[in-house]
Amino acid sequence: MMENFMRLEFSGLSANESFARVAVAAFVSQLDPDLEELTEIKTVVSEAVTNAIIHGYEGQAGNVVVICRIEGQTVEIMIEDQGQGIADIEQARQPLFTSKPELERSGMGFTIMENFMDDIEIKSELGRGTTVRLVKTIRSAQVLGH
Amino acid sequence: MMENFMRLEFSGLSANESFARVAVAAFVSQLDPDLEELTEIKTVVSEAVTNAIIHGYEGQAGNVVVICRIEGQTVEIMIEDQGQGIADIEQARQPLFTSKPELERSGMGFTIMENFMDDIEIKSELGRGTTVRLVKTIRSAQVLGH
Amino acid sequence: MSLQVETQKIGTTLVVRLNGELDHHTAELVRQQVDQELDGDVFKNMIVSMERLEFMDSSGLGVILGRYKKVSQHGGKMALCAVTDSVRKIFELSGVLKILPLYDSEARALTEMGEA
Amino acid sequence: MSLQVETQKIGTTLVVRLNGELDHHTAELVRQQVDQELDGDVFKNMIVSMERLEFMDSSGLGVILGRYKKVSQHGGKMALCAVTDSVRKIFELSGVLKILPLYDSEARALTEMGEA
Ligand SMILES: Nc1ncnc2c1ncn2[C@@H]1O[C@H](COP(=O)(O)OP(=O)(O)O)[C@@H](O)[C@H]1O
Ligand SMILES: Nc1ncnc2c1ncn2[C@@H]1O[C@H](COP(=O)(O)OP(=O)(O)O)[C@@H](O)[C@H]1O
Repeated sequence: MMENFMRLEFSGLSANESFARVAVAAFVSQLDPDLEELTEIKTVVSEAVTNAIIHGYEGQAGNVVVICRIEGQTVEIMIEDQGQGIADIEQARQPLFTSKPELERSGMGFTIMENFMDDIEIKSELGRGTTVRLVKTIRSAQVLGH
Repeated sequence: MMENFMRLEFSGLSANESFARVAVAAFVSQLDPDLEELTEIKTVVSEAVTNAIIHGYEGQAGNVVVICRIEGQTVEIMIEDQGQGIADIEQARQPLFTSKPELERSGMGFTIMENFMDDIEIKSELGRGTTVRLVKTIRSAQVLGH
Repeated sequence: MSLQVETQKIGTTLVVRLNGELDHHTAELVRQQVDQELDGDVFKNMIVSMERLEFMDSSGLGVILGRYKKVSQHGGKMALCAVTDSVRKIFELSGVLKILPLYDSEARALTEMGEA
Repeated sequence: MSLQVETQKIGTTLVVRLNGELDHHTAELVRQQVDQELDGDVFKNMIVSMERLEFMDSSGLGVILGRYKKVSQHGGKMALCAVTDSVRKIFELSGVLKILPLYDSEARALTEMGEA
């Protein structure tokens, strides 16, 4: 069974959103995901990292951490910030809910994460930060019997 | 002036050599390097990460750390392991010197790093590990006046 | 930059072609370039063509909905065309396809807008 | 896997075509597959064709030099062909081009080996 680990920490700059997607996709590619699975993973990483930058740090300096663990065909991705935190997680998860409509946020970030991954867990503490844990089992390689 | 930072830590598995190259290349791509510069950076990351895995950890478990800092058009890359360390750095830097000829190592890793980067610094302590610091200024974007 | 934004005026319709990756970082580009066109000229309708859009997340959705508000405030219509499967999924999840028509091609969208 | 290794027997020459990325991780593949051919059959010469090799580092150099030793121990010749600029630079730095001829194309290498 394959086991692998990586931890990525970077400045909370919007230029790093694409970098984070590419890095996670390169790490996960050892599980032979198909293009759809890979795009889904890139999308959710983009959502959570963007949230850390916009909502967590609100334009202030701060680092974002992305941790990936592979066990067998399953990848666990954690995205962490030490920013504002979320007051009401229930509300934040509602489709179309956003606290920053003035920034033209769509409020669909968490809904996309829920839909594209098998599992999502959100931990947050006001003033201390937020951790989003996402889990997905890559099925394409299994079908091919790798 | 652009400033950016990332720190990547991962299991010292050979499958992560290509992951490390891709991640660093994605990070550096914000400086608009040309294809040659990007290939040179990928190559030196591959050399240093492979050395950490083969010579540093010698097949034992251990994490490799890659730190990148961008300042203006210059990128600084540090590759660290907490493995064996190098007894004689002078000797290790000689072209074609390798301590593992039985593994068909070519002994060209450090020579390639020296040639592809502007600057190289090696720090090592026996039994504690090795840090290779590589620096390169990306010139292509400057020429175009970005 | 990882996104190119191309705009073309066809009759009273502004065609916006997106090439590359649309996320929070590049959304600003779309906002600026499209709003400059919308504010400077009297367009009625808008078509967003995504044939060469390789990646889009919910920040892309936000910037497109923002333009939709502007266009509809002035009584115009907006349409999307030529999206990839993963981008379509994001539009579907958000319910956007209930208010914005999606066409297979730019030509088809132009016809439907009455520009061809 | 990020490297494909294709082998073909042409006369007494083994042609090895590398497609993808050759590093420490994938070098093992080349070693196994080529040695299996070399040990199982009586080849005299070997051509390594790198037209579709997108990446190579010094681990790739090591595995190629290792095959060169095997081939020359049996009195055979070895040649490289169709390398990209960055791969050529690595061969140049190592001085390998003083002992291994480099040809533009596989066809040319085959002619020089006396196989065409
Ligand atoms: N990392 C975070 N730190 C603080 N608040 C967050 C974070 N992530 C999400 N939120 C809150 O949850 C809300 C919903 O997030 P999301 O569904 O991604 O939509 P959007 O980013 O478009 O607002 C955000 O508007 C914000 O209030
Ligand atoms: N991270 C490291 N830890 C311990 N020893 C190292 C490390 N990197 C390099 N060395 C030593 O330096 C030598 C030369 O390295 P290099 O030029 O990359 O050639 P090669 O990897 O082919 O042996 C190695 O053979 C090894 O003895």
